[in-house]
Amino acid sequence: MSKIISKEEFTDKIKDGMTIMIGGFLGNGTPETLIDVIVEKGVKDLTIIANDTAFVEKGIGKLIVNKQVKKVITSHIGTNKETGRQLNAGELEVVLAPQGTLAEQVRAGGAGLGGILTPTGLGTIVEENKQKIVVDGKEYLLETPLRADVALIAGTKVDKLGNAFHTKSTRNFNPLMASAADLVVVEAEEIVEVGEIDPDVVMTLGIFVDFIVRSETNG
Amino acid sequence: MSKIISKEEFTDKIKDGMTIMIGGFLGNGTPETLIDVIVEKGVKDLTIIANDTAFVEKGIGKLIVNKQVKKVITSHIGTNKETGRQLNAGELEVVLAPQGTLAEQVRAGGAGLGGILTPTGLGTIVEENKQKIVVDGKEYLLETPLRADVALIAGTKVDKLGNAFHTKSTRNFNPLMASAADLVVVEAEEIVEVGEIDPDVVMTLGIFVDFIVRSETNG
Amino acid sequence: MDKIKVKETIAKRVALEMKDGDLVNLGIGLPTMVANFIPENIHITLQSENGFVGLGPAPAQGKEDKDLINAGAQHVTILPGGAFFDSLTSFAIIRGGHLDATVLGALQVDEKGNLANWMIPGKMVPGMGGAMDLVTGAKKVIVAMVHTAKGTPKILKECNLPLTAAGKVDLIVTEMGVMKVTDKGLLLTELNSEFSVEEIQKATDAKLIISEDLREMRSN
Amino acid sequence: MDKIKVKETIAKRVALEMKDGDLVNLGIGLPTMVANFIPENIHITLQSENGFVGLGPAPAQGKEDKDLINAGAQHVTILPGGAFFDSLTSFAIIRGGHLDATVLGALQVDEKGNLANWMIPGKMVPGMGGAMDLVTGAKKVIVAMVHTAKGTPKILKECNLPLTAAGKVDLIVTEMGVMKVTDKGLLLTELNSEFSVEEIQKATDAKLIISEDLREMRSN
Repeated sequence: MSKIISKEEFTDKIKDGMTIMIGGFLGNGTPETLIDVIVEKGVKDLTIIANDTAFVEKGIGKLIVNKQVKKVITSHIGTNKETGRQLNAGELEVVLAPQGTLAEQVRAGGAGLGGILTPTGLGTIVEENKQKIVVDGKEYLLETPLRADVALIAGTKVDKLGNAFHTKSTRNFNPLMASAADLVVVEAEEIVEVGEIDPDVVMTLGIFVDFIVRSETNG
Repeated sequence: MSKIISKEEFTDKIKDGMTIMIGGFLGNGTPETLIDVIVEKGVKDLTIIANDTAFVEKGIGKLIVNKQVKKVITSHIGTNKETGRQLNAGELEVVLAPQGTLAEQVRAGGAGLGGILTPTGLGTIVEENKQKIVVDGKEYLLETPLRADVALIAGTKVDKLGNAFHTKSTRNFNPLMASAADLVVVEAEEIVEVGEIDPDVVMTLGIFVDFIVRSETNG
Repeated sequence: MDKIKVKETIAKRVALEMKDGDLVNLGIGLPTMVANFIPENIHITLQSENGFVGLGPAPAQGKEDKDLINAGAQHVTILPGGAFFDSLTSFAIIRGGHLDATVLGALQVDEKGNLANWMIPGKMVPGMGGAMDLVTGAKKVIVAMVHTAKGTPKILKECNLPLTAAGKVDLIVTEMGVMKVTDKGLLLTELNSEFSVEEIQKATDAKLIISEDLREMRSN
Repeated sequence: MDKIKVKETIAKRVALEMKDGDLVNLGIGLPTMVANFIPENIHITLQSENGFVGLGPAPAQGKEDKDLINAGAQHVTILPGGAFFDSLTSFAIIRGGHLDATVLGALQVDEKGNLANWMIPGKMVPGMGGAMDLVTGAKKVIVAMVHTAKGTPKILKECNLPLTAAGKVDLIVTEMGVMKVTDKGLLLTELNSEFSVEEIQKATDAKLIISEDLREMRSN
């Protein structure tokens, strides 16, 4: 049973109202082909969990511009003016989280933790409606796990079991998100045979990956 | 300023009463040379944080047999009968933690977290004296961070800045412990020039490592 | 049954619980034997909690790799498609619900699905190692063990040794039969034809509920 | 001073805060310029919060690597001895106290060391990105910015914009001078000779404490 599917087969898996994690940092290490498929299909009311909303014409930004997103959980929207416009117009809900907290929340979701205690955000509006817990005389915020229906990630080199290698700065949130969703799809720049990736350098585990789609973008 | 030091220079850094994290899993990926140096020096009253106490004649076991340890925080002592004997005789304090919890505690110590919430240990004696926290209707134990004065880790290939590659099953606790101690010493099976380890496959970051000692053991 | 036969009977039956594509952790000892009896058309991936997936068989003598052991410190191999990781990731997999099944031994197990397998106070304290995380996190928890400790029941109404986890066991497989943990108690679903219902009940402290569909214990 | 001179003055002075061996994160914009003025005998390592240490200069035109950007989405390089990692590890470094210093800009900063640099309610909400973790976790937090926003003070008695972190700023460097956050308030330790104490106080909402050892603002 191969995990490799076509763009068309992938299209069928994305539905209105889903919560989707998308890997990448300002469009670097982002599954552009998968995003293009979702834009083409035009599903609505998505909740997106991602580091940022990239740019108007790149990465997650395209989903925002196409008005397919009702809510985004992210650390930064400043590079995509359309996200800010929709937020100010009341068309889009934006939940902002510190980047390190967001990474911990996704990991907690994948690692079976009930949450983590972080000092980040104390004394700021980030602490609103959150439990404060004192450990060893120091105060921390309890940040709770995030999970998604689907995680879409990008791999530089992916074997047929879904083991992925992410080169250079493309790793970012990809391995974390792969652990925290019910369905995980990796967009592969290059698909290789099982055994061609050294087991020491696998970054996203194939055991987390359900499907592989060949990337049609380059850069 | 080179990070490479001799065994003798390393000896000077270890003092009575220190808390020391030691990498390895049943002696696999353990800094045997560094342990031998400590055995030879005979410092006392150490607190050891490690996955297990290995075997009577291997790894951390040697420190136990030599009665240099007053307390050990670990997940498993069953492979070293001397640890059990000292525990039963009241000569050694043993704090047992689930292995996954121990890994999280070390990471929390290195990552600036106040703790993590885990379901592991609920309904067992592990929950004694610990805070229970409910998230989303589910109960979790709050497990707090661990840090050490010194972390001793083992690297298969280490560059002169301390960037380390740990092959196969030798990785285990090594990268985590390197992040959670005031002083970090890596025992290197092979020392290579800066740039010889691909930046994509560095597992323990050189920025965490203070000193490098050449390994004199092999296996 | 001799000791080897007893263990094989248990391992063979546990092997039938595995589904194609499963990710599984097998405990040290008897549970490890399960790998030898997986049906040919079923492919499972084994996780080793010291830091990898794709656990393979022991290497040929002389071919041992000093850098590759399993969680029992035995030299092993890794299969193509496997991957190594640190202890943090290993237990993220385990605790995070990514294991389809875990198979472990027990000192005691009870009708509420409680498991005790890590210490006998004042006597033997090996520690829990990865067991508490495994039992807490795996989707299916299978206890694989000899039915009694030299005649003394290990399947109890209530464990009196310190627990490994509370209410997490799904299935108990012994050489005498297969018992499912249900809300109402232990349901005996399969019985080894070498034993009678009376014999297995006598060797069990908990009251067994006998399934209406009680069948002979399967081995393939 | 023209704009370029202003920025250079600030970046040069911040560069003097760096010690040999430091691990440092430089924010987007003006703080990034600090890297250009590090004294020759000082070697620092730069962290890029999107996932690496050993951040190097921009590549030559045509040599850009599509897989290597900094946190501002600019093409950059990695120096020998650098290492890549995921976002989790990146923020473990940042939050875990492994950064010797972080340099950021501010919308507002106050005499208690509070910093506001991530939103103007109803107007501009870029988000905090990594800034909250950086300011919370770094051993030394340096605000590097133009002293006023077109004449309006940015160094206040108390920030009124949403905070990035409370009480974490250690040092403020502007083109006018250097101010240290102390328990008693902002201590002016260095003054750019192009300005008088009166001028810098006038451009500052918080009351400045003038150091007894007030010296000329250093640039090398």
